Amino acid sequence: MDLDYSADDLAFRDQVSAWLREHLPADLRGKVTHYRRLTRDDLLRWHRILADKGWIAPAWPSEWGGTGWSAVRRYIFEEACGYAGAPPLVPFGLMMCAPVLLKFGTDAQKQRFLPRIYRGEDFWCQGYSEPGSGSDLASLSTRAERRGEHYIVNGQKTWTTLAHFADWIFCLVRSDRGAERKQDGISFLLIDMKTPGITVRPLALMDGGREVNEVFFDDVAVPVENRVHDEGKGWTVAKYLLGHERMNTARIGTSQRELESLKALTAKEQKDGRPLLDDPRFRDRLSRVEIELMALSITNLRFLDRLRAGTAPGAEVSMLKITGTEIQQALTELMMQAVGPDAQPLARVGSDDADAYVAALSPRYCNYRKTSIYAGSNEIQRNIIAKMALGL
Amino acid sequence: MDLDYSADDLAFRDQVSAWLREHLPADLRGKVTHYRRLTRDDLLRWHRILADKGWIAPAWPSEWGGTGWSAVRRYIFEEACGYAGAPPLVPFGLMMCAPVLLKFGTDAQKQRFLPRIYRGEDFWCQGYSEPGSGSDLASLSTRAERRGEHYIVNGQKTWTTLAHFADWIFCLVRSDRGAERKQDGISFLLIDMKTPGITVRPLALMDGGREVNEVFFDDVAVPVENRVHDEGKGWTVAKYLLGHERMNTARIGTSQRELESLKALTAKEQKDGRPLLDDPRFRDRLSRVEIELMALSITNLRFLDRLRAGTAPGAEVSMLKITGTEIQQALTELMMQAVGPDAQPLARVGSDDADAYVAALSPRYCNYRKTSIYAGSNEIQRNIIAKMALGL
Amino acid sequence: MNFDYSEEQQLLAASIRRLVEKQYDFETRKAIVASDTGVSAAVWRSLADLGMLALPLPSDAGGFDGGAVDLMSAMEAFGEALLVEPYLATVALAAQMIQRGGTAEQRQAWLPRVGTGDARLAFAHAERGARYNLAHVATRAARDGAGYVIDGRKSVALHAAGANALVVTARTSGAATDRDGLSAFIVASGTPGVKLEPYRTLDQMRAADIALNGVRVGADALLGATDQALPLVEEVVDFATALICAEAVGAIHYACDATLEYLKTRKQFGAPIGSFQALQHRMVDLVISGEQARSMASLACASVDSEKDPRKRMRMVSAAKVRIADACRHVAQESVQLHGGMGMTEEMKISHTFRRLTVIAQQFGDADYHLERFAALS
Amino acid sequence: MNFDYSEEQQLLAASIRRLVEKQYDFETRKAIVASDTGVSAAVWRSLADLGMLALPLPSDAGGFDGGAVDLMSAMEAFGEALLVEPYLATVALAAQMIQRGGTAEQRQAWLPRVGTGDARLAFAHAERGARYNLAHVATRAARDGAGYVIDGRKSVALHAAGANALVVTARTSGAATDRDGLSAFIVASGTPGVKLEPYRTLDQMRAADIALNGVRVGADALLGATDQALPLVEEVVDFATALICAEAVGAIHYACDATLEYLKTRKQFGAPIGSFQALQHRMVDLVISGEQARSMASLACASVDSEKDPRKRMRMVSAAKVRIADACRHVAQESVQLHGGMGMTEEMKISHTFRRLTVIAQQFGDADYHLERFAALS
Repeated sequence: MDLDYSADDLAFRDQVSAWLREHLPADLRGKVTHYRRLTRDDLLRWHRILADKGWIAPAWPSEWGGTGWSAVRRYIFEEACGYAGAPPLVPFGLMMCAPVLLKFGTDAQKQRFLPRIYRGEDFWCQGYSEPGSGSDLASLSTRAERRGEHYIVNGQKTWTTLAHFADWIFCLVRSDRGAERKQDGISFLLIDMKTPGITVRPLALMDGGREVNEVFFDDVAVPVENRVHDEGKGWTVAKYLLGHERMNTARIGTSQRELESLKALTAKEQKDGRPLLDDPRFRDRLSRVEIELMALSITNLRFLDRLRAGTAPGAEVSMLKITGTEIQQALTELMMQAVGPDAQPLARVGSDDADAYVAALSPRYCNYRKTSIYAGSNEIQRNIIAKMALGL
Repeated sequence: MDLDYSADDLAFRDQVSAWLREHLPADLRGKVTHYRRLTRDDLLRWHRILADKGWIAPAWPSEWGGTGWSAVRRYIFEEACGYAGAPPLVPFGLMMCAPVLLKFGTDAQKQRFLPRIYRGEDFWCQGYSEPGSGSDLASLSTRAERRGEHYIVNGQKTWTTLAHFADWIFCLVRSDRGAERKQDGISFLLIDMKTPGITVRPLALMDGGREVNEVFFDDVAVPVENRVHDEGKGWTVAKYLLGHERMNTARIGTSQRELESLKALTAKEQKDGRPLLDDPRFRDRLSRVEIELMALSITNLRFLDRLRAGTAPGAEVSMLKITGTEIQQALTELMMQAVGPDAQPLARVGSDDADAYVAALSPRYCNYRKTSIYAGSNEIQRNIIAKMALGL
Repeated sequence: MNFDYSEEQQLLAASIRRLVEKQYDFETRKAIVASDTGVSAAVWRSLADLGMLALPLPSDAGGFDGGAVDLMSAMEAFGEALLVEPYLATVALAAQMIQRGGTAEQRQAWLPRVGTGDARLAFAHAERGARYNLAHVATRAARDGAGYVIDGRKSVALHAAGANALVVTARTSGAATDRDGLSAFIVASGTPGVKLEPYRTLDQMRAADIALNGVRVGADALLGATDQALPLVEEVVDFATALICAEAVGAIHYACDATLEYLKTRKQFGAPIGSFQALQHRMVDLVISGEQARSMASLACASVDSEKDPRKRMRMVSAAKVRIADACRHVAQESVQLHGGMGMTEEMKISHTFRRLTVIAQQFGDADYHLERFAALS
Repeated sequence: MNFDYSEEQQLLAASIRRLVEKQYDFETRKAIVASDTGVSAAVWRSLADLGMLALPLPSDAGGFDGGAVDLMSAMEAFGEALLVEPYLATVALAAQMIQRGGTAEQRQAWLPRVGTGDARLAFAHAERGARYNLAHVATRAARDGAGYVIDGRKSVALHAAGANALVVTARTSGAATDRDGLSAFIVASGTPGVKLEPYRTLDQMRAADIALNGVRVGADALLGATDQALPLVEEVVDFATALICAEAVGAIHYACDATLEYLKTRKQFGAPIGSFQALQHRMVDLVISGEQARSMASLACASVDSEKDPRKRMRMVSAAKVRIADACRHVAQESVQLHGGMGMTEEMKISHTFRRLTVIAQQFGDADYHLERFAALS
């Protein structure tokens, strides 16, 4: 048993970290570590820096620009980026649309979309959730009627992350309402956001930020060649994507960075003349989160190690998602509690960097409630484990 | 709004407490407060002291010996007894069989059983649970076949508390296996434990104590006149008994006494030269339990106060049971943790009273896991609240 | 023993409910929050007309000598409606300081106008770095002839911007965290040297940091005895704490109702999600939290009204605030979780209730602070 | 990175599993627990034959230089089977004290016989009133010519009754809780003045309080340097702590399997209770606790084997013990609850697993103790 990476992988991690220290722009890092909003340009700027380095799509086949890294190295790379405070990579193109095209797409579709995704020329978003279909995705009702060489799409998607930035959206639509099983009769379409009939309406969240949207489709004409896989096979595509989960859903690196920020914050914050960090009440809550994170980082490596045996990750990913998000939420809550009454003001007049950081903590706590809801709520994840892993 | 009892009720409480100080035998109190086992004689001794005082069956109609106390005074009396460290009253005769007889029994049955229950001449137990029927009581399978003037009972009851002390057992039995709804075809029988064919087998619990049993019925002949209510109406009787819940399921008085014991224990127990009670880590856990108990005592009074409006307690009783048992379990766990390594020895050689008390703490922690299981598990209680109170 | 509200209390609660239904529906509230002042003059007027502003004031100031218990059901209604008006700042904090600490002249000068809604007040006590320690005041008031000159900075003074006067605490002696040496002053808004830096708060109210630079006040500005203001501050903050406990009960009540309703109507996998047992049991735990919180809010309000021993009063209020803080966190987090993504959106009231509950959990001391105070007083 | 057990480790684990299947089924174990000694000579012999006793011993004493990681899977098997044999007392505690602190003569005198199963040892260190503070030793060893005379009382010395010798700690200088001044001695059983007061423990093992009255030992009894035994004790107790963490993982694994099986087979309301979502989600949380505990047990075992810096080692072991203690409480309580009444009965193995998990949660320090040590070392 060896809990640490191999010497080669450790060297690789050092190499990645060193490169990040040199090439991660300070302003982007500052926005990430101080919880300021990232613009479309911020996201694309970082995307292109990685693309130029050749590290933007490690998991892709090498002929399309993949790095050929092992699962362990992909994990090391992603965690190193998170720990360094790099902007998140928007997954919809790189990690969702691309794998689908690689598996089910025609050569023409691959040629047309993959290079642009790689270079960050198209900004993608995901059209899955609907007002009536959240956890129960297969009950979606956005319709696509075939008219000659087009599908005419009508309906609404919601909770559509970054749709207001997007050039393209991939959608699950109901192309056959007659189908017996609701999973059938669903097709997977790629839709140009500039197509007439598409309206994007922001869905403001309680932290005041804008990241999710409602997307309305009103007689939107989509060329048939933009359908991926056969008509009615959309659910097969969606399921493939689910099985395609990555092993970094726990976001260990990011939480380790946040934990260090929390310690720095509470070493500065005074309670009755002593650092809050030394207050046993607060410290024990912090320690339990720190210990849970230590455990999860090892659990994550253990699950990763299982991939050597060639077993595709299943319930493991759900477990990482549940525990990882619980840790992320605990950290944001501790940060808010750490600053006490200063958690109340949303923005102080002429506030400096430190004040702006403090003022961002409670909105971030609010915003991070999403982590146990999105990407398959933690309730759904528990259902998955109960069925897949425990046979209940 | 007035959170406290009326002046009259306060005077009543003082009167009860004063009487308890005078008449509760020190040896019985010592056994209760030091978690030593109560014998059959111990239980009956206390029963008869209360019977002589006329306080053994407050809720009964006055012609049978009831005190005519209000619900509030009955509550005050029960909590005062718990706080004083009086032995628990075995409920099977006084609070279960008796109300059933009073509601459904014939005059002959009342005349025959009630006075003996009152005077503690018959020790009763309850024959409900079966190996296959715990939470799902209505699925019970112990059969009673009518043969002339008798029912012939065959089957098994389990988890039968104090059956090894009992003279009589009241049982739910299946008298008609043809019935469509499983709730039908159940009858309520009173069975003399001395009847041939009854075998009582102890079911040892993990704390080493003996309190529950398996009771086997092998062609046990039960006179038809020992059936309460009509044949097949047993479920009606059982439901009546459920609706007949008392308002002291939270056992506030007992927990208040336990909390004081815990404080005394941790004021003596030293950690690094200071009382464990002053250790913020331990103290905060203790404080949260203390606060939860403060809240529950008020919640209990609020629910009691609702009875003035004549509404029968329903979901309220379930809530009191859930929270009350959670507090009881938290207290036993804190006591075990308080004595640290001394929680391990089960009995020390030539150990004095204090040692015996300490040695009783971890078995008691084990034993008290039952509180969230018995009398309708806390899961069942949550189901009841979800359905009755929330309409889910 | 009687947990019913008195007839007067029920009548008041009923009229408050009618008021919030008519004048404080969710859309109206949004507009008020978005407005420049962040408060509604019309609503303030209505609260005055209903006697809500005068209720806790003494009869010699046109009030009704009401206590926290008399205000409970109204505070619950405020919590359900998420009222953002300066009730806490004016009536529960500053006016109480004047009422309990002031001279007859000071009371006559301010309290009647508070009751009629013609004057608003704010409480400028907290300072950065103090966390929840009420004794931690670095602002100084130096003798200046017959009067005083005040210098320092105050933090998160609720609704200071709209106030006609501020009740300001400052040190007349001692070091920043001494229990002795604290004094209170009434400082009319616009007094030279008072500079407000207003902002919005997480729960969509308004507050301000206040710079006090050479603020000169007369001897008549002194509220109560010099150097002895801390017990008064503790008494008033306990009173306000009891009121937000009651407000929390109302907000929790709304959150539970809204979540239960959502569980019954939201369908997934062909069934209402409320039919899933895991969610049912979690819903039950929310209701239990709500009942326990309600009990402790009653205890807090009864204690600030009737408990004469300050140590016992503080112990009870701390016990209540611990349980309320735990319930606020539990109910806020679970009700949003059970609402799913929609629960996080600005357009759902539950996300606003989440924010108010989140603030109440820490306001006037979080669970850790009150656990420590509770243990110290036990 | 590799979380597989090595081939040797797997072979050992497999043979241990065969052993417990053949010689340690639940009924056999009951008989062993009920016996006078509470342990099984036959099982001890088998453990010796399998090399389990010699594994962690040095090769120059006939051992295999094994570490905690090499013992992990075997400890898991012990945990699943609820082994009550004196493995911890003899191999993990006393023998380690001699191995790490003893002279060549002392090692040769005892370790080979421990490895062959011919000698058993026990560790007499803890004292009443010390709680989990390893430095808290009031027992004194006074110079007596070339040797020492020991006076004091030891508490909860695991399996002391069956031991051929005790490793006893005593103060040669300093006050009861000083870090310096502690020394260790090898005291052969039956040495005049040694009086054992044996008893059963909650987890059905045997332990004893030990009265030491004028116990005379020679200079050769001294283990390591005088006054400097504490770091050695800390190192050995960390080693034993890592092993019970692994044992806990095995016990948790059994509890989860048994509970899952019960959920699938127990029917109520016409369906397996495992079909109820509330129970499903709680079962999932048990499994997650188990995975997290397994990770921390690996960390603890790897740390005691490889971490040279005592502070870092202690920090890692404390982190592991906190998580293990939490998992022990969570899994023990929930698995019994989900078994219902039957889970509390002596005849169900789960009730025995509950007791062992309950003891492990506090053994060598409960969560509070290790949280404090973890923070102090961070």
